[in-house]
Amino acid sequence: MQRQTSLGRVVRVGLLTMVGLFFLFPIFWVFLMSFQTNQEILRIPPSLFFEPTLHNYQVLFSGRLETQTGTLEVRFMQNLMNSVILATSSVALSLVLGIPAAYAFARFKFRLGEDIAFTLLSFRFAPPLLVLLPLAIYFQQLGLINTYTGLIWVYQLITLPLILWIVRGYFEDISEDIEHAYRIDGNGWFKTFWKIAIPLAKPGIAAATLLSFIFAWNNFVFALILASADKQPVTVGALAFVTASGIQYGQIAASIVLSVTPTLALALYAQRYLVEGLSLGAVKG
Amino acid sequence: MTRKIHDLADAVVRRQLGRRDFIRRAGQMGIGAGAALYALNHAQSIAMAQNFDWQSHSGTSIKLLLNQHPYADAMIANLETFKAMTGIDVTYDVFPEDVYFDKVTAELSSGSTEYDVFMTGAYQTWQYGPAGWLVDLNEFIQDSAHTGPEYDWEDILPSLRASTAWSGVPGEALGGDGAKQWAIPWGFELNSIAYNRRVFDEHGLEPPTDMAELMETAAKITRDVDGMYGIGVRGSRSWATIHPGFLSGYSNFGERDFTMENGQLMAAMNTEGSKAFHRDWVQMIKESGPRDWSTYTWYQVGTDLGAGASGMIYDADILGYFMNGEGNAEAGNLAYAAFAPNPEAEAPTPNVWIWSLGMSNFSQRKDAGWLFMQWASSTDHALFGAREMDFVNPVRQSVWDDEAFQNRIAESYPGYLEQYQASAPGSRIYFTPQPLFFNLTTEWASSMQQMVGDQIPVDEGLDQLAESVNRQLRQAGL
Amino acid sequence: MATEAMTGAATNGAKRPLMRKVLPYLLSLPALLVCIGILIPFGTAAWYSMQRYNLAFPMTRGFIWFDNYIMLFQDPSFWHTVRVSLLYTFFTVGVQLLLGLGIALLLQRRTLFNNIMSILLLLPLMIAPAIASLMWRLMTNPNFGVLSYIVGLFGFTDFRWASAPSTALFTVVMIDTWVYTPFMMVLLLAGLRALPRQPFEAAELDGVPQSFVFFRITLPMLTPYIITAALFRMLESIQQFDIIYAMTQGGPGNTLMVFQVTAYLERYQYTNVGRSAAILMVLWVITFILSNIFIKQWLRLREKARGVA
Amino acid sequence: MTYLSLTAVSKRFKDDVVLDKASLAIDRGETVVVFGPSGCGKTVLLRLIAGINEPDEGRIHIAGNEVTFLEPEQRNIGMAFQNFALYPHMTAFDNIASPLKARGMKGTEIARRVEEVGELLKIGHVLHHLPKALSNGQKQRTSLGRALAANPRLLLLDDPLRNVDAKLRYEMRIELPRVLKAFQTTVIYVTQDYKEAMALGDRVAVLMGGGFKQIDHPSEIYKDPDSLDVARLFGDPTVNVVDGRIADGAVELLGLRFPLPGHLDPGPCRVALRPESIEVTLDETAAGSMPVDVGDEGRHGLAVELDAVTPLNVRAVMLLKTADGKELLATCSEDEATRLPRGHKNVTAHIRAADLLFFDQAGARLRPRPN
Repeated sequence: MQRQTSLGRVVRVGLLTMVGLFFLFPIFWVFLMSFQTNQEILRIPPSLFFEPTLHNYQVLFSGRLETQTGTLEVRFMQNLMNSVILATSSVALSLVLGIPAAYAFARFKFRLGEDIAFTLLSFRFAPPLLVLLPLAIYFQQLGLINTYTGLIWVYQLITLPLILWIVRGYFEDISEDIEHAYRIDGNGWFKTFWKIAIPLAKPGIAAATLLSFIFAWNNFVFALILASADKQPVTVGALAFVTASGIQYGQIAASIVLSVTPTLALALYAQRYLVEGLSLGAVKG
Repeated sequence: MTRKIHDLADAVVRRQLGRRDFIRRAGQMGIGAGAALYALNHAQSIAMAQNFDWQSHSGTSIKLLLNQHPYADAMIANLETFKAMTGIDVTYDVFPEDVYFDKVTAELSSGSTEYDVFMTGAYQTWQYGPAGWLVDLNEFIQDSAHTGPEYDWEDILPSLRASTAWSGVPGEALGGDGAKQWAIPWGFELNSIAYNRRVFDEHGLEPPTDMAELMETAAKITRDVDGMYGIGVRGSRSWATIHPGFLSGYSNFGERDFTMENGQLMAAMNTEGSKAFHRDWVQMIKESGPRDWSTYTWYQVGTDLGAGASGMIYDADILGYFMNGEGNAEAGNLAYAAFAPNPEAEAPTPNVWIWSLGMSNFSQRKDAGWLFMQWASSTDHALFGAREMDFVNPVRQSVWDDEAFQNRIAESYPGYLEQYQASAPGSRIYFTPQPLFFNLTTEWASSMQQMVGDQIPVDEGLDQLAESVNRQLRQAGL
Repeated sequence: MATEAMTGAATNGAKRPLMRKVLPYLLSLPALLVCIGILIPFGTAAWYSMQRYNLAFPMTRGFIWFDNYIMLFQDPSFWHTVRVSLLYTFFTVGVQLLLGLGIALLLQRRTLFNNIMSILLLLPLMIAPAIASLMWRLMTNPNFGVLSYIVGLFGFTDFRWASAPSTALFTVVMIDTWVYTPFMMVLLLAGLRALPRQPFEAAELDGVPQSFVFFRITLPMLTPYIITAALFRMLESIQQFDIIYAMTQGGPGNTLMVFQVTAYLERYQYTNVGRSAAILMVLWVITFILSNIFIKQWLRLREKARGVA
Repeated sequence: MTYLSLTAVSKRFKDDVVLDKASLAIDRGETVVVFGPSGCGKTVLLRLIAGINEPDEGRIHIAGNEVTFLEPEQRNIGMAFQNFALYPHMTAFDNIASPLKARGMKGTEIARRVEEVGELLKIGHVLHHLPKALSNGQKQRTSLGRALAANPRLLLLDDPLRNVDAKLRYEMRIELPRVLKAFQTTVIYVTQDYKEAMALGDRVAVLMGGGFKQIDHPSEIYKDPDSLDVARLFGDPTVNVVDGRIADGAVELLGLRFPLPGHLDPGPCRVALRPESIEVTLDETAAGSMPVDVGDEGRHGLAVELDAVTPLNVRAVMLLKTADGKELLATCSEDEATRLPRGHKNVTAHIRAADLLFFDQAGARLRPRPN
């Protein structure tokens, strides 16, 4: 679109380099740290040169951290598994609940429709702590405390509004006539939804899935308050490297690297949908 | 051979033989560690069961909520012994310290029946007790149906027993009349100086003996030693900033947090003596404390000492103990000194932090839970932890007197024992017990941050603090 | 599934099938029901906010109408909290909007490099702020911190980041920006790429200056995206907890005592449930009002866009 | 033999009344073109028939069964959309096969049928392409193929030629009747192009102001419109309308008097004359403003000024101005046009009296009653 002059090119490359440095240097540094011992990390001044070690990763995978104060049991892999379970199930449930609702809001004008949509979005307004106060007590009574089910339910606060909002926008961008044509061909409503609306909304669904997955993955406080140690995600688990004999920065770095991997894989997989999928129904081209 | 191993195990039970030696000798006899431990457990069970029915809740299952801490590690390492002895199954959840107390509060305040026994600090019981979340353990300790004759409650250091008992009346002394035993002391830390002897030797420094020397030495280190600052103390916006070195030194000058006036608690942070101490403290941090002091919790304080970024710390003694181990750049270079900042004081007055065991009032297996607490705070387990794990500082006099323990400490941590012995007599909780503890000490820390950050002069800041504290006390009806 | 029921119900063409009226409700109800469950605790919390309710003082619990609120409104530290929260929100959303827009413009063309870059730039978002903050604390440590070292090379040898009152807000806003700008960027990039091409081609043919194109064509057409992105960021920013709590716990002093940090301390450390609930209710009201404004704007713009199309 | 009937169908969107008690009856096998200005509700009408929308009032029957509220998939109809509405994620083949699959046809039979339709519509070579790889014309044919493939009992075509270029439109205008005949189906065809309406419709239904103004054969509608509005819709250039007055068995307009073929009530009226009913001759003698009467063969001469001549395909359009400033359009063949003088010239316009159409002041047709 823009014509590229050579000066413009230089400016562009310069700006992109600065952006890349700001956003990626800390990650690069953490990546390096994950191959260093704590002693190398805690050098004055910090240095780029070190003897790489896989020790930090070994600790995470083996689940045993030898410190001078004894052997610590590291439940990182279990935490990672919990994160996967919680984020995946929450997003899956949000998709099952959110896509039909998003479709309803996008396609049908019905009484209270906008109000329901707004209510659902407004769950995003509720400060999580506000809900957590009494929720713990209700969960206790309902037997949902310390269960994946309970957590997945609460995670809907994070994932559902986002999915609803993005997917609704995307549905609105799809020509209704395409669905009408399919029904006139002789297909029922549900088949049309399944074979036409959903496949066409795939980019939107993919983008919403990725973003809500990230936000679910990063949640910290819900599991901490509502679940026992065996259900904690990596966000809580990584704090276990703050030990009596010091913070194990190397292992924290390694756990960051490991915990980013699934999300990054998902992002790369959904790469081509990510940007196209967020058109939000705001502009009709 | 079976005969032999049992004799050997009995020797352990009679405390004639250390556990480690037992395993070694069992190994020489060709017996695997697993089988040997089993024999040992068996022997211990028989020994303890002779005087007390440890099996009374066999088949029950209890759950513990633990902070990630060497004490918990030591207990977990020995847990099979308890299981074998009682037939009680024990599961546990370990949470990192950063979030541990929030988790405990969340569990208790929702009335959760999940956990029966949990680790707690003494300060926390000032909230948990009045809230009705804790069981008064006197009813168990004093009842021979629940507590075996070997338990020896009196063996636990008196100041610690007192510090974990409170009547619930704000301002009333800990351990006084009508006090409820909200928790059992388990392990504790007192505050003294740990320093980098290598650096001190290189620069001809001596450990300070009063506040002026402390400030001077710290300033000298900051000035003379490249890449090192003088004194590590905590500074985060939290009660934890107040209770270690700061309150220990503060109390050494006879200053108090509150006074009782006409039956009402009144803030005492704005006396002239308090203002003078605060001025020194703030100046010391500005001159020779960590530059990002206001984010410092115990682990930054410790990390800096271990990594050679700070010359000394005035904090929990076991922090210096842990930092002297391998994995730290300055391992083996650390030394310890008891510290009384007031030149006129006779002895140090370290405020203490007590890791304790509490029982949830919502527990549905309280009797079994008590069996566990009894075992976990028993002399047997304490000896095991002190000799072979990092279960220091022990709360029992008999353990401090144990030669194996003394030798071990003297060997690997020279000076530590002396530091302890000099500090111990004056050590207790110097806070006035009241349920707004966290609220008001956090505000205290926040106020100090403002002083260090030059947002407010020390005197004015303390006057404001006292005013705000008094207002909150009145609002809460205290 | 539902199809069978529907076709069955509608074989008589003379009757208006009930299913058609009911379907949208059927579709949106499950989502609503799942969320309603959350509404109940919300109501309870509102109820708590009208009680004197400190867990450590079980005897004094009682209903006090709006006294908690009145006490808050009379407390200067509460107004400080409001101010800091709004400032934080303003700075984070503002900076991230500008930065996100700038990056989106840089990456606007659909090249492989730009696509890969946009994914890589998402990386900060993938690290949980709670853990990322641990790393930021290390990196801004004056002794071992690589960032302290780097700014030291530029002459800022005594830069104290989050630990000094004067730079604390800057530091947490910077970290928030590092974490969440990618979110802004990806939404705006999506918007930019979805814009119709004709106006731009026409403008280029006419030789209209680029600044004019940007302010008169790009920006107005991008507004719905900007509103959506700003809305989601605003919601999170005003409720910020993880980064600030992990970096400074609200300090130094009271510098960063935003809503959720204050409420968290009140609830989990001071056990003052009533006051904590009242603080959060005020936060909720502010969030609700702000979101309403955003959403009204968004709906209006959308209607306009649809009307034209 | 009515196949599709709409009885007093009304539809409004909020306050906007789109259809107001519209009725229509279509015979089996007939092609009816629904024609009207844009926004008149043509598309809504189709959507009601297809079952995409439901009417607020009125009934719709197909083959004697009421379908007013039946779901679209139960109506066995085919529809081609103005914007084609192809399934973007399916190939042209799958698009066309879609209605066949929905009807449970077997795979081999589907393939045969789709090939057949593809051949007929000349898109056999692109059947394996996705819609985005098709040209506009191919998309249009695919969309038509999809609508026709299952031999629906009723075929709805929503302005299918609107979005294709002019050349294609002409091609299709010729080809469509052949295709439709091949399927022998009942067709409703919506368009806003009167030529398409004239070319394709067995009958044309004129939809205006929420209802059908006239339903008739194309030539009848052109020659014998029921209202001035209908008359105005058909013809390019559009019809001339002048004020007239009826008195004594004759009508006066433009200063001329034409005897009426039958009886009409006296009074003011409006008169429509088609451009092709005006013939222009070079007649220097008639210079001046006096009307000339050129005998009694029903043509009246009028002295006018020729303001402009614009060629339009094989014809030319002339702009004439009468003495009192009234503008008239007339057409003639291109050959004749070349003989006309350039620039402002005085000529004679001859009006064919038999072609005059009379309307009352409100625009309703006045038909002279036999005396």
